[in-house]
This record gives sequence, structure tokens and C-alpha cells, in this order.
Amino acid sequence: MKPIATTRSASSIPTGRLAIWWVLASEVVIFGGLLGSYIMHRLGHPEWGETAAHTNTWIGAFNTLVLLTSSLMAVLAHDAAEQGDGKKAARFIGMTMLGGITFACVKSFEWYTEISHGFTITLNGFWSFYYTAAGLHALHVIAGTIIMGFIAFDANRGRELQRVELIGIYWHFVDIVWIFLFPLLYIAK
Amino acid sequence: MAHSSTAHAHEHAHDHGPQGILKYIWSTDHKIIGMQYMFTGMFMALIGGFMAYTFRMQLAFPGADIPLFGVVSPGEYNALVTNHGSIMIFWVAMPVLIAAFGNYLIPLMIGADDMVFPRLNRLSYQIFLLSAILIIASQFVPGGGFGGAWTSYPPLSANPAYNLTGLGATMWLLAVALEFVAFLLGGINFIVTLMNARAPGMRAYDIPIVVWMIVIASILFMLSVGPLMAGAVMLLFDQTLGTGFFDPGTGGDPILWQHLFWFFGHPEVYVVLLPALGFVAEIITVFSRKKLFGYKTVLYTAVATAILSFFVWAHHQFVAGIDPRMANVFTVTTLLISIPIAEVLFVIIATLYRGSITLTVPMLWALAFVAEFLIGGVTGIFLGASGADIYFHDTYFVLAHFHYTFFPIAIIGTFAAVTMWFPKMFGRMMNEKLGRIHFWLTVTAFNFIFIPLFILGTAGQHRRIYDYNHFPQLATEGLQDLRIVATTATVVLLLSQVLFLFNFFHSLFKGEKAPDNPWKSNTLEWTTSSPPPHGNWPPDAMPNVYRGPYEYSVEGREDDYWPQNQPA
Amino acid sequence: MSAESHSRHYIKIWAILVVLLVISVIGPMFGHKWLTLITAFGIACVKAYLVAKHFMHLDIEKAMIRWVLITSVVLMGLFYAGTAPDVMEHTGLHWTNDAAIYASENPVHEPGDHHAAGAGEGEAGHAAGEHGGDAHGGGDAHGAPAGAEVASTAEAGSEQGGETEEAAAPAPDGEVAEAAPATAGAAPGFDAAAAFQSSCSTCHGEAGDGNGPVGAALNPKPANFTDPAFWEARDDAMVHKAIKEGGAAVGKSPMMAPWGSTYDDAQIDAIVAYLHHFNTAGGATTEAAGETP
Amino acid sequence: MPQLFLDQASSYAHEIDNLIWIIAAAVGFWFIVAEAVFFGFILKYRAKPGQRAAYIEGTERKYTRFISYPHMIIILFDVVLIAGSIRVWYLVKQQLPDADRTIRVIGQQWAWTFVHPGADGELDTDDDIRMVDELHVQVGDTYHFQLTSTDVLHSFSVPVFRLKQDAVPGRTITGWFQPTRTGEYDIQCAEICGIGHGIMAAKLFIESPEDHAAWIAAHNPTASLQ
Repeated sequence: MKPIATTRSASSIPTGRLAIWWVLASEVVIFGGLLGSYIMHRLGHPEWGETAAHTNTWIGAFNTLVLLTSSLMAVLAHDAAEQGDGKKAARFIGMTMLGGITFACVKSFEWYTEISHGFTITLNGFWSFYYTAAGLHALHVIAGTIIMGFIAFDANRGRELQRVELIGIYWHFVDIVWIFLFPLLYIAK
Repeated sequence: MAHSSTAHAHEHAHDHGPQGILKYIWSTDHKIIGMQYMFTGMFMALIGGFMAYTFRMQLAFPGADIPLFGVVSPGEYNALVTNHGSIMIFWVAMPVLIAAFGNYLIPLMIGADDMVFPRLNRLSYQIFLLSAILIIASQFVPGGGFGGAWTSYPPLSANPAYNLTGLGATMWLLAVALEFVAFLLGGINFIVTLMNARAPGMRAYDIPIVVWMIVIASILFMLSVGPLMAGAVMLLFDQTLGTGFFDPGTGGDPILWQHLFWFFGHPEVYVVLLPALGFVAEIITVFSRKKLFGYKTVLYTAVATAILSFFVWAHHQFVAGIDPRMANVFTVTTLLISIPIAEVLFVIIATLYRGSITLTVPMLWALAFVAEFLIGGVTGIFLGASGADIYFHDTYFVLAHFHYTFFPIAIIGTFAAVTMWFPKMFGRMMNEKLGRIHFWLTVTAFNFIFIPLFILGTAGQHRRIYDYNHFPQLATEGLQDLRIVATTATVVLLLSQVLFLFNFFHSLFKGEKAPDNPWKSNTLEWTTSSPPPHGNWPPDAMPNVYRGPYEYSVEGREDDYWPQNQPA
Repeated sequence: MSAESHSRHYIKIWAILVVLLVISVIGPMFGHKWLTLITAFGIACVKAYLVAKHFMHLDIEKAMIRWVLITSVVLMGLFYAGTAPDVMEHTGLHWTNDAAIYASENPVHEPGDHHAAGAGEGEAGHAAGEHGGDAHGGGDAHGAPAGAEVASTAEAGSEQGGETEEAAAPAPDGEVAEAAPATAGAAPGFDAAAAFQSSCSTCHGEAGDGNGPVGAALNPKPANFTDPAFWEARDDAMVHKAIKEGGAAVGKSPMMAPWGSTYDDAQIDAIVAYLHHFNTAGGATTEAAGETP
Repeated sequence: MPQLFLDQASSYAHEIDNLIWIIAAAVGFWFIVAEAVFFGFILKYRAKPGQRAAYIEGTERKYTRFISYPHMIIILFDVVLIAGSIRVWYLVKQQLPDADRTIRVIGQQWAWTFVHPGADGELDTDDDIRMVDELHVQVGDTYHFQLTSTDVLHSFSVPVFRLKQDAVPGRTITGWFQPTRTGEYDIQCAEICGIGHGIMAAKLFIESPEDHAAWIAAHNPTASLQ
């Protein structure tokens, strides 16, 4: 039973979307703090470029492609949901989830190879930031994928279709964070 | 937790939610969640108060066997001081001021039946409860509670070999991080509820100032806590995995943590200040029967304070190793931020002008807030000015300053709000005489604690030392007497809280019945029954709003108040 | 706008993003600094703008939302501006960040290479003895430039009595003292001598004679392991308990901190065994020290 | 200006004290005015039967004048205080007069180590005198101190000098002081540094030139190899 409060929209923005934008504002500040600290250290220690060379740019690029494609799927899902087609929206969200899972698998494979070569989190400053930043981002990707599971389940039954747009916005944000993480961690050599 | 107190609300409730005991633990009603926060906050205040009693006794009688605790070892002293600070700020001030009264009052004051996300609201309390349990448990783990100050500067906090409370430090950090998550979730609920769930007809300037203040505080908290969340992850990895973010040995930088912490730290003190200012402004308008002097002034200065609070953080680090040239920038911004705060206090004082003031217990507390907070604000200038801070940094002058701001905020502000909205929350009136005795005991005892500490601070006594006999210049007879005065005043203050607890729990059941609008106030929460039923108003009779919340003593009207929901 | 044009529009945006991705990967290949900067970071900003505009419909969202997001980004810029002068720069007005300078000059790139152990100070010119490695609870000792280990001083401020209790001090461990034999057996791979240097020498002195720098300021004096009477007066179990639960647990000064949360029992046994080597009276071996405490 | 509780034993101690007194005066004035007006209103406008409160929007020029004018003056006061504070801050922390001697101060978990330059006046020579928890300086000389820490944050605090500077592990921070009064004073650690933070006291001996020379001779390691 939803309270009357949730149905009201005094600011003419639907409650769900307004909430997700505030969630994103707090996420920007968290990732901003972490990446800010990383950039400070990175500019202070140009020699990190040498150890950063051991990151595999191709895997990073592929992961970026995976996230961009899953972002496309998310926006198509939102488009379908707007037309009220719950089943089609659920299918597109399924594809987005597939992108998320692929990203996580590629990331774990990448880490496995790097750690086995001895580039652990405690090796030096760069690798500490590398695993912390990429790890926090991967956590957000996994959380997003799990939530999408629930939303796809509901959308398939034509319920709560507006949530498809909300998880889409969250997913695009996670994609934008990766768009900045990719050059910072992989390309700045 | 809250079962006894809300038994009364049960009779009116006709809802179909979980019944019996589960109704209170698993409820999504904003009023019950508000009370859960309040009772948890009050319980944690007792723990924080006990810790203060213990280390104050150690300071007055070094090495003595302290009743109810025993001999305080140096490690335990550090843990007591650290956890007193952390508990009082994160588990007393924030839950009671923002979460308890925010949850309880915001839907009622804007004419909504509940928060926009009731289940998220319940989840935020459950995460908060978990963090409270975690911080209490961290006192009893091997090695004891974390002993590195509530600011937990690395490398002391990052390395168990340095702080000797490795497990306590990690549990402390997890508890604080969980508390941040709880208030992020709660904050989103407050902001979206205010923006979307307002009663029809309630324009931006019709919103009561206390709701504005709590929501501005939530926005301020949300935008400032981010870097510290990232810092907490980095410190957690330093503590557990052995990374070197803040360890100079591997090229890390301890100053980075200080910046991450205080970038959050200073907005944090305004996060707790603004709701208290909101309560005080609300109560003073009601009991002086006068319109708030310059509603827009108060609102815009609150927003100005929130924005400026992001520019001042490094005045905590003048002598902490930052570049001396940066200190000048932060001196200027710090002294500038004193102007909006002075403006808000002047406006609240101006509200009393040509009013008809009745000194009820809530009014006494609100006036005491203004009187005491002026001292706190005024002594901040000494510390904001970098030149004087060279001498005063980390002395008891700093400690007395922030207690003259935190005590009015967290204790006097809370008592003002509790005594003001108790009739609405529990449908009973509190005892007036007991309230006055408790008021005068608490406020006088408070001053007798911290005026001596100002003097001790000026004499060069610095913080977190468990026994001042090691410093001949501080071990003089006169200074030790001041410490004993402060300790006896602390004991008096803590004992007088027994009066309040008796008054509170006795009035819950035996207090005389409270009418719907005992103080003849205009805001919407007084237009429903006390305590309000589930859903606050019958679904078909949700209030509409026709005017601002402060139309008191309007010329030409017979009543000297004009509730917001009465059609013109 | 029919449904198809909607999705075709999104696919078009997606295609642009992929192209931009390819450019941003290839650009830095040429190795020019400014080319890398433009392609990698410039394109990242363009891609972020495209996603925000077309996918998140920020352009048709209410202005207030854009202002909230812009504020949070501006705040991060503000945080960066306030913090960078201290963290990014390695020197400033009257201060030098020796740790950062040292880390820049002796970087750790490969998993193999370690900080040159025992190297002298960064150019800040400390004349101190060997610099301490960070303790991390014993075990892995990265070389660390931080400050100076307090060499055993001739003037240990002996006459400075003062009625302070004894303090145990985990100072960063110096390099392994040569003389002490590595103790075998108790905790394999655990270097008791290094643990003694890092955690005990500040009070008990590097020679174990109880007048380390901090010990000098203590009353009662820290235990003197070179004094045979010390070993006659107590057995290893009591010494173990003193280390594990702190001095107060055995009726001694509470300033002897409990180390149970830093070293486990096997490691403490190794330390106790190591302490015996200080005993000048022919090293009463652990077995012989069976007298009543 | 009268000094605070502690003696002023350094050349800039009186500067800091004067700044504190100026702030006290400026801030005390406004504090008294605000409290007086506040209590005045409470007493004057107590509720009297039949007498109603006034309806004041708070936007009328007539009333807001009484807030905006004081506010302008407060801004002026603030500017004066900022100027005074930056002047003192520049004097103590930003400028560095050339030194007669340089000492090294090393903070470590729970002891201060002072490296005195010894007879030759040069640091890092073999005649340096390393003292624990005892700093011997000559009155009148300008000293530079190189401050560092070996493990955690400490804070080199000498109340009689009105001097405080945190010792950050991994950094060397240089500051200065010039003692102006002989005597024996306290040195404190003003940043929490663990279990022994409470016993990290050190002694400051400000000696006349003769006593200081005698002390150096007595402690010269090469001369007195006992």
C-alpha cells in the first residue's frame, strides 16, 4: 500500500526519478573523492606511469565497449517501457544484465592475471588505487545487475515500469564513471 | 526499544500493518521510525555521558579507582575520549536532531501521510541500529575500543602496531561507515519527501523553517560525506590489507586523510547546527506569538552557511603540516562564515522584539540555546584566526569552544524539541515544574564545566592527556582545582538527567491528556490528533495550505494564531 | 517520432561512442603527451556528455537536477584545489615531503624489486642511523625514509627522572641488529629480533638494558634484560603474560602495553626466547629459568 | 598589553598574545551587545494580559536597519581581525629569519629527541649532541628547527613560545623561534599519538650564553668519552 505522499509530485519530477538523481549526486561525490585523491597522487608521482604500463589496455577497452553496449540496451529498455511494452523492456534489461555480467567476468579474469604476476594491491601506490577504484566501480556494476534482475522480473509482468528508467539512469552513471576510469587507470602511461 | 511509549498510539491506529510487538520493530510509519531513532539516540547519550564521567574523574583524580569503572589505564583513557566524541556526534546528535525529529515532523509539517519511501526509511534505521551495536561492541574486543581520537588520523589509526587497538579501530571505522550509509538513505528520503510530497497550496515559503533546516542539513551531509566514504574505504584497506594510502613508508600521505576528513568534518558541524536552529526558531515564534523576523533572511542565510561551509575545512589543520600559505585562504573564509551565522542569531533575537513572551519549558530551552550558542560562536573567531590558532590549536580552549556549540545543539536543542513536541508525539503533557528544575540544573552545571576548561585551555593545557602531572607547568594547584570543579559539575549535570528521564517516562503514562494544539501553534502537525493516527489525517481529509506558518498576532483577528490549513 | 526512429537515434549515438572509444585507444599509441591528453581525456568528457545528454535525457530534465549534479562536480574541484598543494606537491614553504621524494626516486615497479633496504635518508639530510621500516605488526618491512631511528644515545637523558610510568613503544623497527642470533623454532619465519627492534627497543633499549629513549622518561624503569636478577625473579610464563596482556596483568606498570592484539602466542614465545640472549650471566637458558617468579 | 597566563619566552609570543587580546576585545564587545539586547527583549516583552504581540514581517526597512548596520560593522571587525591574524601568521610561519643555530626535533612514539649542533654550531657533524626529552637553547639566539616524526603524527608544542607545529611522518617541516627569557619550561605533544601520548613531556632549558657554553662542553661527546 503506497502512501499518498509517494503519489504526489509537487516538483513535477516523478518521485522515483528525483530520488535516483540525488543518489547519483552522492555517488558523484564518493567517486569524485576517490578519483581526486588518485589524480593528486598520480600527478605527484609521474614514475607511476612505468608500473601502470603493466595494465592491459585492450581488456580495458573491451570492457568499455561492453559497458557502452549495455548502456545502449538500458536506454532501449527505457524506450520500450515508455511505450508500456513490459516484456520487451524486460528483454532489453536482460541484455543489459548480460553486459554487466560480462564486464564482471572480464574484470575478474584481468585481475586474476595481474595478481598472479605479483601486481597485488599492496605492491605500490598505483596498484592500491587501481584495485580500490576499479573494485568500488565493479561493486556498483554487480549491485546494478542484481537490482536489474528484480526490475526485469516486475517489468515482465508489466508492473512498476517506471523503474526501468530509474535503473537505466543509474546504469548510465556507472558507465560514465568507467568512461573516466578507463583513461585514468589504463591509458595514462 | 520503543514499545512502552507508543502503546498509547496503538488505540487510534486502525491500520492493517503487522500487529503486536512486530508493529513497532517492523513498522514503516515515519512516526514510529522517528521514535526508534530518538530512543536509540537517548540510550547512546547515556553511554556517551558515562564515558565523559569516567575520563573527567580520571582527570580530576589521576590514577584513582573510579566508581563504576575502576582504574583508567592510558589506553582505556584514549579509547574513552575517542568513543565519547564519536558516539556523541554520530550516534546522539545526528540521529536525534536529524533522523528522529526529521522523520517525525517532516511528513506532519508538510501535510503528508508518510515519507515517500517508507521501506527505505525502515532500512536506514536498521542500518543505523547495526552501526550503534557495532560501536558498542568495539569497546569490548581484545585491545579495547579504538584509541586514536574521533578524527582517527593515520598512521596511528591505520597501523595496529601504533594504536594497539587494531580490532577496535577497524570496528570503529565500519560502524562510522555504516552510520554514513544510514544517513545517506535517510537523507534521500527527507529531500525527496519535501520536494514532492508537500500539501497542495504549500509554496516554498510556506514550509516551516525547521523542515527547511533539516532538509538543507541532509543535502549538506550528502554532498560532503562522499570523500570521507572514499577515505574510509582507503583507511579500511590500510588497516586490513596493508596498503599504503596513508603510510609515508610506501609513499602514502597522512595529510590526505586530514583533508578528506575535514572536508566532511566542517560541513558536518553545520549539519547538526541547522536542525537545532530550526527547532529554536520554531519554538521562539510560537512562544513569543510573533511572526519569524524575516523568514527569507533565515532561509537564505542557512543556504549561505551551507555553501560557505565547504570552503573552510582546513582551519582544523592550520598547524597540521599544510602549506602555510593555504592557511591565509582558510582564515578569510572561516571568519566570513561567522557572518551568516551571526545574521541568523540576530534575526532570531529580533523575533522576540515586541512579542508577548511566555516562558514555558520549551521556550526556556530555546532561549538558553541562543544565549549559550553565542558564546560558542564568539569563541570560534579565536580559532578561525590562524595567528591565534597557533597557540590554541588542540588545547582545551578548542574543546570548550566546540562544547559550547555542540552542547547547545545536541543537548539543549534536543530538550527544546522533546519538550515542545512531546504532547504531539505521546498525547500527554510533561510536568512543568520538573521541567524547570531540570532546565536550571542542566544549564548552570553545563556552564560550570566549560568555563573552567576555557581557562585551562588558555593556560596551555592540551587535549587527550590522561594525567597532567607529567607537565610541571600544568600540574599547579590552581589548575588542578579547575579540573575538579569541572568534574563535579559534570557529575551534577549527569545526575540531573535522571530528573528528565523520570519526567519523560512518567509523563508517558501518567501525564495529563494533551489537547491537539496545546501551544496554539500554526503548523500542520497541530491540526491532527495527539498522537496522530497512522497516515496522520484521514485519507479524504488531507490538509490544504493557505498561508505561511508564522501568521501570529495578525491585526484584526480575534485569535493570535492562524493555522495554515484554515481557509482564508 | 515513431518507435523505430527512437531506437535508431540511440543506436546512432552508440555508434558515435564506439568510434570515439577507438580513437581514444589509438590516440595515445603515438606517445605524444598532448595527443594522449586530448584523445584519452578529451574524448572521455565528450563521451560522458553524449551519454548524459542522449541516454540520461539530462537535456530535457528539469534545470534543478542539472544544477545539483554540477554542484557536486564543482565541490570535487573545490576539494581538489584545497588538497592538491599538500598532497600533489612534494615541497612547499618550509616543508619537504621526504617520503614522497624518496618514493619517487626509488619506485617499486616490478613485484620483485623492493625498496633498497637500509638506504640512507632522502636528500633532506637526516644524519640519523638506519631509518625505520614501517612495522605493520612485524613481518614485511618496506624500506621507509620516514625520520630517523633513535640510535642508542650516549646521553640517554639519564638524570631526567620524572615520575612517569614505564612506556612500551612500537617505534618503527631499524634494520636487524647484527649481533642477535635469529631464534629458531618458536614461530617459523618470524623475526623476533626485528620485532624487538620495532616494538620494544624504544623503552627497553636496543641493548635490552632498560634505558631506551622513552624508557629514560619512565619511573619505574623498564625491565633490564641484561640483569641476571631479572631472570631469576620470574619465569618465562610471567614474561609471556606481561608481553601478551600488558604490565598491569602481572602487577607491573600499566605503561607496558598489551601486545596480544599485535603478536600471537608463538611469536611472543619467540620474543621471550630472544630476550634471553641479553642475559650477561651466561644466558640462563629458558629451561633453567624454572625458579618461582 | 597584559600577557596571558604563561610567560612570554619567545620573540613573537607577545605578538600572538596581542592578537588574542584584540580578538577578545572585538568579539567580547559584540557578545555583550548581543546578550544585552537578547535578555533585554526577554524581560521587556514578557506576556502581559490583554497586550498582543506586534505583527512584523521582518522586511520593513525600519526594523531591518537594526540588523544590517551592526552587520556591516561586524564585517569591518572581521576584516581587521583577518588582517591582524594574517600578519601574525606571516611573522611566525611564513617568514624565516636567518638562524644562528639549527636543531633537529624528532617526534617518536612517546619521546622527543633533540639533535643540538654541538660546539661547532653545525648540524650533522660528529660533535652533535642528541638529547632525549631535553632541549637546551641559548637565550637571544635565533633557532631554526627541522621537525619530523618517525612513526605517527606528533605536535611540537612549546606553550611559553606560543609555538605549535605538527610533526608529520615522512615530512620535514622547518620553523623558527628566538628565546627571550631564561628558565626551565615544558614541551608538550599536542597531537594524539597513542597510549603514551600522556607521558611525552620534554624539558626546555633556556640558558644564558655562559651556562649554554658550559652545557655544551659538558656534553661534548668527543671531549668527555666516559
